[in-house]
Amino acid sequence: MSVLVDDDTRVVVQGITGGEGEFHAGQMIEYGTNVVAGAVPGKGGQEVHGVPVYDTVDQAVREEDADASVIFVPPAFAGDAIFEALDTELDLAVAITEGVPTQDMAKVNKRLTETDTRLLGPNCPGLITPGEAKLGILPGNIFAEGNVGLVSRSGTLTYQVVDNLTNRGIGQSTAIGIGGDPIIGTDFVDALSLFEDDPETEAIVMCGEIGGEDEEEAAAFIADNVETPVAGFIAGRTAPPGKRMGHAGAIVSGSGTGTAESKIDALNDAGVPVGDTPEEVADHVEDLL
Amino acid sequence: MSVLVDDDTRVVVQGITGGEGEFHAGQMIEYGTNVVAGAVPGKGGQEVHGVPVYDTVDQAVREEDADASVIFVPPAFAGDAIFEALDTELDLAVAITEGVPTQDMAKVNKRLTETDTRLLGPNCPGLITPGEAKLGILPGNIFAEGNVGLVSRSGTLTYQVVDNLTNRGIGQSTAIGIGGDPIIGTDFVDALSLFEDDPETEAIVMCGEIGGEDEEEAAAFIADNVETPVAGFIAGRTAPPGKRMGHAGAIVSGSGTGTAESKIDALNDAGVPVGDTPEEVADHVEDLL
Amino acid sequence: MKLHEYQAKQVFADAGIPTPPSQLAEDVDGVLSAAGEIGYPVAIKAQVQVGGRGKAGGIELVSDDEEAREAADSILGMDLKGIHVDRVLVEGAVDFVNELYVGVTMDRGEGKPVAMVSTKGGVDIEAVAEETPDAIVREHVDPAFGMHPYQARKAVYDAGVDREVARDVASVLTTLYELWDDRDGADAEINPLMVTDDDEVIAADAVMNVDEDALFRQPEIAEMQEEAASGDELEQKADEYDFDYVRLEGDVGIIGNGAGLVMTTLDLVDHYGGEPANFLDVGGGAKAERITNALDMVFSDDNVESVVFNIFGGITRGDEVARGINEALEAFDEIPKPVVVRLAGTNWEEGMEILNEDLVTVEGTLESAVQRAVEYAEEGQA
Amino acid sequence: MKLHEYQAKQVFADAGIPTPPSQLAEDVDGVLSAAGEIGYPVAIKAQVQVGGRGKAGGIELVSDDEEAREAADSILGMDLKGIHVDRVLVEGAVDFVNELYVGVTMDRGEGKPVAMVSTKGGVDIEAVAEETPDAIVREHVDPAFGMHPYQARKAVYDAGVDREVARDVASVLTTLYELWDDRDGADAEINPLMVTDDDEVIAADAVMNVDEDALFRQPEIAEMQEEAASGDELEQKADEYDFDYVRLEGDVGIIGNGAGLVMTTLDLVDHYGGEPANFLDVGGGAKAERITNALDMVFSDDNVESVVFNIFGGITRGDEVARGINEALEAFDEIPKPVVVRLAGTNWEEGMEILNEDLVTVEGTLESAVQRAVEYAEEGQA
Repeated sequence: MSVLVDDDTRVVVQGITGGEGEFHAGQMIEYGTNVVAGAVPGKGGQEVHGVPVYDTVDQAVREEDADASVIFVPPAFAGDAIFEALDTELDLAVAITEGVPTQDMAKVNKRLTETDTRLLGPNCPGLITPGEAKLGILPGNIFAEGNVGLVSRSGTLTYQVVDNLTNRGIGQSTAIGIGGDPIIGTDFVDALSLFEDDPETEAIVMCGEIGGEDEEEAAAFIADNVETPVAGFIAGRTAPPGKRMGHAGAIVSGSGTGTAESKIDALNDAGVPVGDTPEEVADHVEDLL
Repeated sequence: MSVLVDDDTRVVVQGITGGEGEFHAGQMIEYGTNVVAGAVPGKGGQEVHGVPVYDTVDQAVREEDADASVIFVPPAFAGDAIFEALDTELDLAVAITEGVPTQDMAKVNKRLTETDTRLLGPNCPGLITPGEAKLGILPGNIFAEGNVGLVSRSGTLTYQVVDNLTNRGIGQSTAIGIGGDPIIGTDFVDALSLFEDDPETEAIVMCGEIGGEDEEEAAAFIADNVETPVAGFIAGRTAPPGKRMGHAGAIVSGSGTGTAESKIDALNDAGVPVGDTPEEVADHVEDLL
Repeated sequence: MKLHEYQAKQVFADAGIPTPPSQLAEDVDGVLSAAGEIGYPVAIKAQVQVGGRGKAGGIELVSDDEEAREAADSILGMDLKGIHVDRVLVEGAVDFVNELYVGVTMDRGEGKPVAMVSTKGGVDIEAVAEETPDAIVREHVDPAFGMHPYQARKAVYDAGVDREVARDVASVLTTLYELWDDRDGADAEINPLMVTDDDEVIAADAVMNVDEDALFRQPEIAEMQEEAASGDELEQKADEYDFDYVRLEGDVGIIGNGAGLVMTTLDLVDHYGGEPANFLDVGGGAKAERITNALDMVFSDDNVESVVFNIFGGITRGDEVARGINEALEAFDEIPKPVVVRLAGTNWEEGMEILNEDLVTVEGTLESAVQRAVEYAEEGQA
Repeated sequence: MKLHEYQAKQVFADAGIPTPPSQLAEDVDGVLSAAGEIGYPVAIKAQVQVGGRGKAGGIELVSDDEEAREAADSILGMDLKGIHVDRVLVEGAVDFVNELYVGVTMDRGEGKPVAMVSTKGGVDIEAVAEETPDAIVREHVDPAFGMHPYQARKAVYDAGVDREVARDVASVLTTLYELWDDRDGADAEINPLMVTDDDEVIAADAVMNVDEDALFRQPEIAEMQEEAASGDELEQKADEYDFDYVRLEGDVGIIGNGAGLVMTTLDLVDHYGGEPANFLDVGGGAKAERITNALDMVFSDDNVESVVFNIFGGITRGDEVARGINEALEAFDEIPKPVVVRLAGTNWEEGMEILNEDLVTVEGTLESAVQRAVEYAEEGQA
């Protein structure tokens, strides 16, 4: 009743000795995540929250059988940390770091074509399978176990939509924040396909925003490949064309695609109802279940 | 009754306006090879031996349906020329150029893992299917049509062995010079596997030399995968350890593998008779047929 | 971060791309002395970052001192699409027979760099891309290898550039790619790349946008940033505070964390009949001081009649946010405009305990908070 | 092409790798003045390119002028494994607690670069590789991306380098890789990389081999080549003529085209009871002059009693070869040693027509040509 992570997932935290890394490693453990190691060059042999730290990810994987990594490494070193994770036998690497240079990510993107390790992020909140494991910075207490899969480009918007669902008693199978950067690992199509293949996910919520064409591509994928019902939300309906709204993803090119209208139309055409407000999204999900 | 090339092969010659390119394009055409285009930046629109020249390989492939390329480009630009060939829809690129920097070839080697185009060479004489097509600089008149596949690391040694075969009336299905550089495209194993799959090739001659472990790997491959009888020759039996003999391939590391002895033993263990002289190789081939 | 034309030209010229002789000038005398050194005819070009400078009167071609004085007088000090012109570039005019376009950018959809060449330079290249997409040749680059020389040639020959200048254009494109790669470019463009009648190529304009996330390793570019700062005062302030901020036309000030959530808040203001005054994302993990700065930003906009503060904590903690709001508002004798606060997520209970509810209106949901702020704004306008 | 230690150290130091202070000296006074500036103790190291310099007495550690004078006297001018020592490097001695090995080379089998680290530095690293291969950690590098920083760390930590110096060692390895990559290295090694008791790392030796095929784009290295030239006169001559040449112990001189064919000719000389005097490959497409030079090379070796010329033309043309042989031999009043010629392949008939058969013995097959040359050599020795 989940995708990608569950309570068997063995997690290594890259950057566990830094402020954020230490804090969120603690939060993850508290939530019940099976954090088995940290990895920080030069800090091997230490312990954080009772978890052994290794100098390299490879050592952590070898010694502790880790199969997933969460990356809290400052932007200047995050590209290298992602490569380090991708070049091990991990199944999943989750990059939380915000502000990774785009050219670093273009190189990472190239490596992704050569490895079996899946990347989520960067600049994403991570993912959570409620009641089992969270990898990232999502506030665990707003989630509830259930059968709705959620995928979103925006972190805090995810929380908002989840809050609306949970408040109505609608739990989540897994919630995945894919991040809003121009170049990311797992995208909407990947996440939708995972949920489609998960027998326990009975409905999907997809939260997009203006900029790029990922939502349009996702809509086309849904029309052809997804039988699980999907409800949508698109942020940025009122953003003026040409203005940059926060992260780089949110640029309206004005050339027909990338606008909120184009995305909403594409989703509607694929049979996906799109809510005007987070509350309306929750209404749609209730209808679909 | 051949591998890789025949009289249908449509050849583009990269560097056709240079001295060697022009000379050997003429020789290839004279032999009967279907040379359909040349490619030289800035020379598009010209003709050489009645063959149209294009500015890029891509244009030559698009306009003339070329499916193989032969590269006569000076060493400083050869790496780029090989990349240009590999990034089209060609089936085969043959790099004749001697003296390509090894680091350029390491990058090419990386690209080879990402493309379907096969590379032969560099620093190789090319290949020939007698009576049909030759791509490269091999002297066509010493070859004869027949059923012996030949693969060799050394150009002129190939000619020597072929001469011994042809003089006895033993013709060749295809002869492939893989080149002696440290990093090459098609290797012994690739060529052996092509001959093994060719129903018309009834025996194989494999000419190796000291240095590297390619012959040892080929011997292991023969033992497991090749039913066609193979005869062998290894040059460099008398080379003193540690001395560099001509091209970079010919370094005896002295560490057990790479020596003539190690290669001959490996071949013998795989059931491959190895001649002491080119004449003896021809004797073995006569026995095998 | 976008460089000014004169900065980008300098960067391009330093990398070996041919550019016309030019000098920056801040007054009429400077223009005349620059023109004297360069030699007439020269172009006088307003150094402001707005599109369509030429059509708006920001570029003039002059052939003697009198014309130069007149043009300098009219351009220096003019208001170009809202931006005050205080510097011009005086540049030798190029006699051209052809205008090309070359550019490098990141193709977000493919996740890789793309080099572009067109023989339809000198005009609005976005319009060309829209109307005759085939007129722009695109060559994707594998970022691990960088651009191979053959790729530059392929793009240039496929675009139909004359064989006489093809090698030089390919060389400019290669240099442009390397520059883009070395300097963490977002976009690097030359439009037009002029071709003269003796087959020289020369960059008559220069565009260079640098990835802001990479400025930490581009100290020279970062230094140019101050000079390149935007003309809008509020946006300058946002740069100082390091906020993602966009000023809009409405009267409901909006502060939130996370671009998606802030955009959603804007959308809801619109949905409930209000008009957003701005987009302001405090980012993740904001501490009290950052919250104080955000309120300062929004209050600096005279159009604002009410403020909605919408924080859903993940990495951001409700107690820090509450502390920041208290500090900002307690500094005033009178709260300038009503502030509606909605806190959720990490440490929201602690935040609610800390928050001085005498100074703000608290709402429990996003929808109710936005509705309340819209009402306040309507009251303010009334 | 292998740099001298002092050249490689300069290249490494310029790239930021810590090296001890050092000066090159050509005589005893130079050694004393260098030692005076650097401060005792110093090492005096013969600058010749042979393995096992130390064991052969080519390196001495001295702690005052008297010892320095004595060592300089003995090393300068000595014959080290056949090479005359005419320069020494005077280098500050390093007080170390550990000796590491770091290196970068091309792994031919994998077709990619490999970075190596071992804590068993300071000794014969080939022996370590043979006996305890696990003591050397190998990290393969994708040449398109270059070495990622994490790879250097991984190699260093996996090798068991102390955590106190791991970061510095990783940094040296990263620099070494970049150097190897930028300079078209074949091998780049530091053995030993010394660790001092205050946790400094310092390169006490430096090996840099550069790909000869890439010298066209490494002008600085190519300039060092002259200085680095081999001590053997004949091999220097081969460098000048740009031949692949190896001098051997026997008396049958061998000239051919293509390494494989030349090696086969050597093997046949051995097979028929002779001893090869050399390996000489004229390469592909040799013209007449090159053939003349090749004969000059082989005749310069006093051991040679006969010469076998074996050319199988592909890119090389028989007529050019014949012309070159005629020119070379017609210049002599008397042919120094008998020359056996075997021509085959491209234009061999034309070659046979041109060849002056009064000056050489012609044979139709490789086997008969070699047998004849072996006979001549035996007669010469008799």
